[in-house]
Amino acid sequence: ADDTVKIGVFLPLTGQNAFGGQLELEGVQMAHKEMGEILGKKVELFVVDNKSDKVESANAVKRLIEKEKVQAIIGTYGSSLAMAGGEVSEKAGIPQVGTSCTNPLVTQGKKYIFRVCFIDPFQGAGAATYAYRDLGLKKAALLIDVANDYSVGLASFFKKSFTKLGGEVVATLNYQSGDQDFTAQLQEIMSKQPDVLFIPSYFSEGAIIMKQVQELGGTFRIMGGDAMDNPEITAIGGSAVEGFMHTTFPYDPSMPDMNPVARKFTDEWIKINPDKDPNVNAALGYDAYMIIMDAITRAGSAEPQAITDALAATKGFVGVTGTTTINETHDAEKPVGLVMIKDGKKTYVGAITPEL
Amino acid sequence: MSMILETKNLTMRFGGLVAVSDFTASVPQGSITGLIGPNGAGKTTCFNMVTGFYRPSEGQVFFEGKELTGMNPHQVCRAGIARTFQNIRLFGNETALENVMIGSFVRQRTGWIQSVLMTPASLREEKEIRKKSMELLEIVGLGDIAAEKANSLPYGAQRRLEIARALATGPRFLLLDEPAAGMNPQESMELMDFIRTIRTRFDLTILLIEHDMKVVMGVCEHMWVLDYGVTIAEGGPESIQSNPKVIEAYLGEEYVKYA
Amino acid sequence: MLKISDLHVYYGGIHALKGISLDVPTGQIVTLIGANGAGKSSTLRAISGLIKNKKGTITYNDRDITTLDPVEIVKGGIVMSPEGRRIFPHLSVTENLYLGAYSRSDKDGIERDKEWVFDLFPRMRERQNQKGGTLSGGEQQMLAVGRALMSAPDVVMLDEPSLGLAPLLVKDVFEIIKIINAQGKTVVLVEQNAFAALKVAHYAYVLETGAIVLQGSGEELLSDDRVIQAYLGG
Amino acid sequence: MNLATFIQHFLNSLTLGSLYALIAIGYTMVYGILRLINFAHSEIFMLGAYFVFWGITLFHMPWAVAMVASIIFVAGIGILVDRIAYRPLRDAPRISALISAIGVSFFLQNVAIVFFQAIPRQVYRPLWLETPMLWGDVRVLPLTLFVPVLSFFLMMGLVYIVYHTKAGLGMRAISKDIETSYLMGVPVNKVIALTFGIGSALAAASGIMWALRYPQLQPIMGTIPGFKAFIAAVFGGIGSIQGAVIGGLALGFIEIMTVAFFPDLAGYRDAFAFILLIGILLVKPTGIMGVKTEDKV
Amino acid sequence: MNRSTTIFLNFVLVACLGLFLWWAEGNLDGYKIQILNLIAVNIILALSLNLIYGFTGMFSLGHAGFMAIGAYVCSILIMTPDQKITLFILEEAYPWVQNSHAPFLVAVIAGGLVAALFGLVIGTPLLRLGDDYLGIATLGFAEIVRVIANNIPRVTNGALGFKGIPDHANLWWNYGWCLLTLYFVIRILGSNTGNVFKAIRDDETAAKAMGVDVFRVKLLSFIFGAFFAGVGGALLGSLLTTIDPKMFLFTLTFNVLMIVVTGGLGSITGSIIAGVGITVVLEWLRFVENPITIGDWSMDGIPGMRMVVFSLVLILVILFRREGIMGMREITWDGVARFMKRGKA
Ligand SMILES: Nc1ncnc2c1ncn2[C@@H]1O[C@H](COP(=O)(O)OP(=O)(O)OP(=O)(O)O)[C@@H](O)[C@H]1O
Ligand SMILES: Nc1ncnc2c1ncn2[C@@H]1O[C@H](COP(=O)(O)OP(=O)(O)OP(=O)(O)O)[C@@H](O)[C@H]1O
Ligand SMILES: CC(C)C[C@H](N)C(=O)O
Ligand SMILES: [Mg+2]
Ligand SMILES: [Mg+2]
Repeated sequence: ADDTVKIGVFLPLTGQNAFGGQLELEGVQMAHKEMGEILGKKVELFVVDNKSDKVESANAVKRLIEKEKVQAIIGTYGSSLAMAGGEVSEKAGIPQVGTSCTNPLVTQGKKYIFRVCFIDPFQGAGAATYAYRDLGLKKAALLIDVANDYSVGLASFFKKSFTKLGGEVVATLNYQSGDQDFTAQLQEIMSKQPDVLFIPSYFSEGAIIMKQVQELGGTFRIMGGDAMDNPEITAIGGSAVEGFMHTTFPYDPSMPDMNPVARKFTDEWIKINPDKDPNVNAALGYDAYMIIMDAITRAGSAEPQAITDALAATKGFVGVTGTTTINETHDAEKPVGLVMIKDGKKTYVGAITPEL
Repeated sequence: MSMILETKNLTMRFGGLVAVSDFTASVPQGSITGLIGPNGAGKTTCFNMVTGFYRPSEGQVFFEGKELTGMNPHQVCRAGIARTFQNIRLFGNETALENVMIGSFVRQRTGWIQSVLMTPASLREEKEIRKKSMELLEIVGLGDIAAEKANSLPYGAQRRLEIARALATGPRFLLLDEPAAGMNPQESMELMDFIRTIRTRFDLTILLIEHDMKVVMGVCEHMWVLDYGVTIAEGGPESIQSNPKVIEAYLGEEYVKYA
Repeated sequence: MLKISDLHVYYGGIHALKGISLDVPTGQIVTLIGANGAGKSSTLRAISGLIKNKKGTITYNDRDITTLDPVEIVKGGIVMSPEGRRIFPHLSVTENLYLGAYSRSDKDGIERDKEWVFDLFPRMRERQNQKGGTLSGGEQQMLAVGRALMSAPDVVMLDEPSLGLAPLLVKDVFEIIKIINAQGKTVVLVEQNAFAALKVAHYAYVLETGAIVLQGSGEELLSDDRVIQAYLGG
Repeated sequence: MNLATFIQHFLNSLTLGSLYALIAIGYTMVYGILRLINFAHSEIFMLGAYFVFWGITLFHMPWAVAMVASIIFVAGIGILVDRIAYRPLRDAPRISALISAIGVSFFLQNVAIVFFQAIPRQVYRPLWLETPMLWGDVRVLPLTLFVPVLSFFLMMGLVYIVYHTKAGLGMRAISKDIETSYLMGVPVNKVIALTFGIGSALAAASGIMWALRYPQLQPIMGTIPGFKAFIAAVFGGIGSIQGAVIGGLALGFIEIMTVAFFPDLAGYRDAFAFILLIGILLVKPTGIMGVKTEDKV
Repeated sequence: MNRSTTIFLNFVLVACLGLFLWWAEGNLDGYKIQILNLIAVNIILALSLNLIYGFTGMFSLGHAGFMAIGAYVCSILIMTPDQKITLFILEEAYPWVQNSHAPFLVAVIAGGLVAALFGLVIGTPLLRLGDDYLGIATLGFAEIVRVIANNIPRVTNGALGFKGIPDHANLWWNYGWCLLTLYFVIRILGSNTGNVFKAIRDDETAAKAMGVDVFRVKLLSFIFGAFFAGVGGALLGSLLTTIDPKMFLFTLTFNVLMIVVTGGLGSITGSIIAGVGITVVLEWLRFVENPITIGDWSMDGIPGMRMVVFSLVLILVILFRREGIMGMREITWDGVARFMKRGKA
């Protein structure tokens, strides 16, 4: 109807998850600069901060839908925030595309909620598969943030797959978001002599955990999930993160065989942000925006329902984070990428096919 | 004459300090009795033991023949003893009227459930309390400032309000801790009349602590003298005034001249 | 000499002092008497700089001190011992005294004055290491006066020093006031015990609801009918 | 658990505990004097750590110089915060100053988000602090010893200031009766400013130490350590410096030892700390070292 | 002004509110309705904390705990057993969690009652503690609740929390509860029991001397507050349709405290004004994070600016109205009438 297409973005720009939200926003904004018009109309972006808080998330999405009258929504980093906002979009019938909210509950039973990331059971299985099959690690230990839905979920999926494959989980220890001292847990873990420690942590805690493992003289391998993907990892972790591996979405600036979209994204990013590495969070933000544009193009309309239907039918969309197909549960089917820190640098190892 | 209050060997220790030792006294029904002694002699401490604010280290308190020792302050009040404080302690943010109404709470029959449900019984009772409290305010001469906040009242008014509030608890025995402190002689005179009036009007027994000898000697029929926690004398005003121990410890040689 | 002219004090909406003027000549004892709430304490608090919301002028030795901070006032030689003693209960007697000398930095002078206070109140010397809070009411009053003297003031303002004291101590307090004055300090005395105050005072003012209603020498007022009526108990 | 492991746990507890103690001392100083829970303390803590980072990266200061500069600068910020947000509320109800403190805390944290961005930053650690020494089976970072030793000296220094200097006498007087302190000629605002200066310098020092131990900077990094240290201060008896140290150490030991001895219950460790805190308060209602300020009737 | 006029005016006011809600439901967009709903919930929370702290003088920071309890109890009861099967993906719910089901009204009341029960259980030992120590101990309680919620996945679904909670909490329910809370608080505080609450706030010792069983009365007030905090939590859960333990961090309590203090400790109307004001201002301030375009020059929105501005506003309000917007005063019909008369004269 209007001469603009309105896209809403809700992300944690302040609060605990701000570091991820800010990166994703940059990706979205970059995509917007690149493709500011669709179907001959200008695309208008409305960004609201959800403060890493559930109540704020719901408000933010309500505001986007009711006040700004957006036709589609991007967001958000962090599954619990996505769920709070998702309920609102669902009821209003506005499509929402999640960026890096990987918990299965986010899209469960929802008509209007999608995401450009894979889900934790898949990623957990990926990590377990790689650890057990490719690296031959038989004994795993887990250090879980019990106060973080993502951490709890991913840990349990990893555990399931790992034991199914024949591995043994020798220790499961907990902590609470915000903890900074893990020495006691780590000592206990060390006493169980695992081959690998899986840390489904957010980056801020994960980096510290690895530092402490190093200080305590732990020699086992450490693996993590997508939340550990952060451009600052080597700067912050230093020698402690050497050899660390984590699953992630199939994009990393160190990728040897990038698809053209990723290549372009990387080059463009480096031009705009000389002092900040391109990163997967921004890539997801970028893809979320672009996948909506793609849906609008295919639908030939920017009506929410039309976008929704087109999104659900997305097949083989080529984005920065690989080729995406939206499956019947509205999750992105894409390979699990694996990154390793080698010689103080993030190195993309390749994609894994999890044994489910 | 029957005794309304009796104490037996009341003793209070704070760490090594014996604030009151072996205080054995009795207060006759209907009397106005004084408790005097130098600063730090343990007078207020005695009040605190009788009213349940301190649990005596030793000894017992009997009120109308029933033992009160070890009861909590609110139980003591319920039993029929009310008090005022040396440093005025009003409910400063509440109006004078509310202060007095709070005093009536201890005798109130309807509870919060009835208030919330607005049952007729509770509405009636609250109305009565309000009326009774107004009357009390008028008796102490504060009728026209019933709606003022307590902490905005002048000092003398606060003293009287504190007494009105104590009366609202329906006591038979009233303890006053330095009611004349901070009053000038003129105000003290009025206070003496006031104390006598309420005694008859409410059928009270009164025990008071006071350093103003004009007041004590003028109003008390009997008195006890403490020094360093020890009872050094007891008797009527004349005998106390001429008691050498009291003069030495408390009144001073010159007292006679000044008085 | 301390001179106050047309002093007004406000507490929120309350107009507590309604234009007070008074003089305190050097070397004298001047007393303010009056009923509760007349504004005696407010006058002292205004002089000592505690009350900011005031109008009028206060001069000391021809210097305008109306808007000075309490600290400056103390340094300028005027100190007040507040109503209700306000001893620091967790500090020892000596520490309380040193606190009184906070504005000074002459170590020797401070020690000398401490000895002087101990001479005035031998009781304090006995109890110099005891915590202020454990002193009896009378001892606390001595400490309060002694503490005020530690700032080496020229003018000492005492707010109801005899409040709540046993008769024997009341007498002592007034003796000490005379001694201090004899040693050269100017004294401003606020008292409920009008009789004793007028006896020691050179000059006296009577306050009623924030205004001065009467003034004169101590003896004059002692025999004034109105004073006898209102403040000496007929 | 073998001896080596226990010693390792012990050292870790000691380090964590001293960090808490260091933060707690700052809380307790301000509280002791103004009865104000200075919520902004956590943010001052964060700024202290960040300024070292900016000092090194932006101004190319040597590490030690950056540390000192940060501490001094942050002390100034603390004084400024007091001047603007607390001093006008000196004679207001206590809760007003508390809300103002919460406001300041929000403000500083979000200003940090605006200017520093939320992305985590690295912390420079001199090599000698992080090269582990081996004592038999026990690995000891010089850092783990450095922190407790420094905390100890800072505490001693503070005790000296509070109990043996004139300013300390002023502080103790103000804490009991601000008005009479004025009357005694104590320059109340100066003494309080000094307190905030010292308190903030301590916060900065602890922020820097914390960042050395848990090397990462984020605008929200102060919230949880600050919260826990405050609990520690209460635990020890708020207002008492020795109490803060005891409380901080106790919390450090509880956090690590509960996990060490009951690894399965690690998820409950904050709950343990609180249960113990509540337990202590029920026995000693003003904390371990707290003085009873019973009001005499 | 006499009693019947006041009652009449109150009825008019409630009727107006009803009309407004009816109008709002049909005419306002969902975002504004969401804010209206939050206002109601915030007022309930503020009133309940004000009852405990502002009127009875107990510095309690346990609100987030009571809210969590209310929210979990209510949510468990209103979600259907089928929903719960799909929700508990990590560990299956206990049968009693799985199978309990109740209508919304019952569920909210149950949430309030369980919170009140916890109020009783923790109030009994804790209420003898003095101000700041009570604050910390209750804060500790709230944190313990949260930690436990994280660790009992068979009841709470752990950190994953609940989603898809039925959204019964519409304007009518929220404002209904809000009015009920208001009625209760006004009645209690207007009665002599309320006078006694305030007496305890002003001087506990003196209250004891007046024969008040201080401990019991404090406990009573604390339980009332806990009940309504539980109700507020229950409504919030149903309003957002999702809850998890992280939501109930101590910062939630501070948000409520902020409303109560800026409104005025010990002022009912203050809590209402601040409940409306703070909720609205926080949302309204979002504009400061919007991109700015002045002519050709444009700038991206700066994340964090909203909270910077908000905190400045908060500090300024408190600096200039140190006792909160209303202090301890109330807006009453008499006051309004006086004001109108003055306006005319
Ligand atoms: N709670 C307490 N803890 C420690 N000591 C106390 C306590 N209460 C009173 N005392 C001490 O007990 C002694 C008696 O005090 P009390 O208040 O009874 O004196 P008093 O006779 O009322 O004196 P005054 O006339 O000055 O009021 C004093 O030495 C006082 O310091
Ligand atoms: N902080 C205050 N806030 C409001 N009103 C005050 C305050 N302090 C004093 N007042 C009022 O100012 C008036 C004068 O009080 P002031 O304390 O100066 O009297 P006073 O003559 O010293 O009386 P007293 O003999 O009781 O000590 C009184 O009406 C009092 O209620
Ligand atoms: C963005 C990620 C770090 C968060 C995680 N994937 C989640 O769902 O919460
Ligand atoms: Mg006494
Ligand atoms: Mg006075």
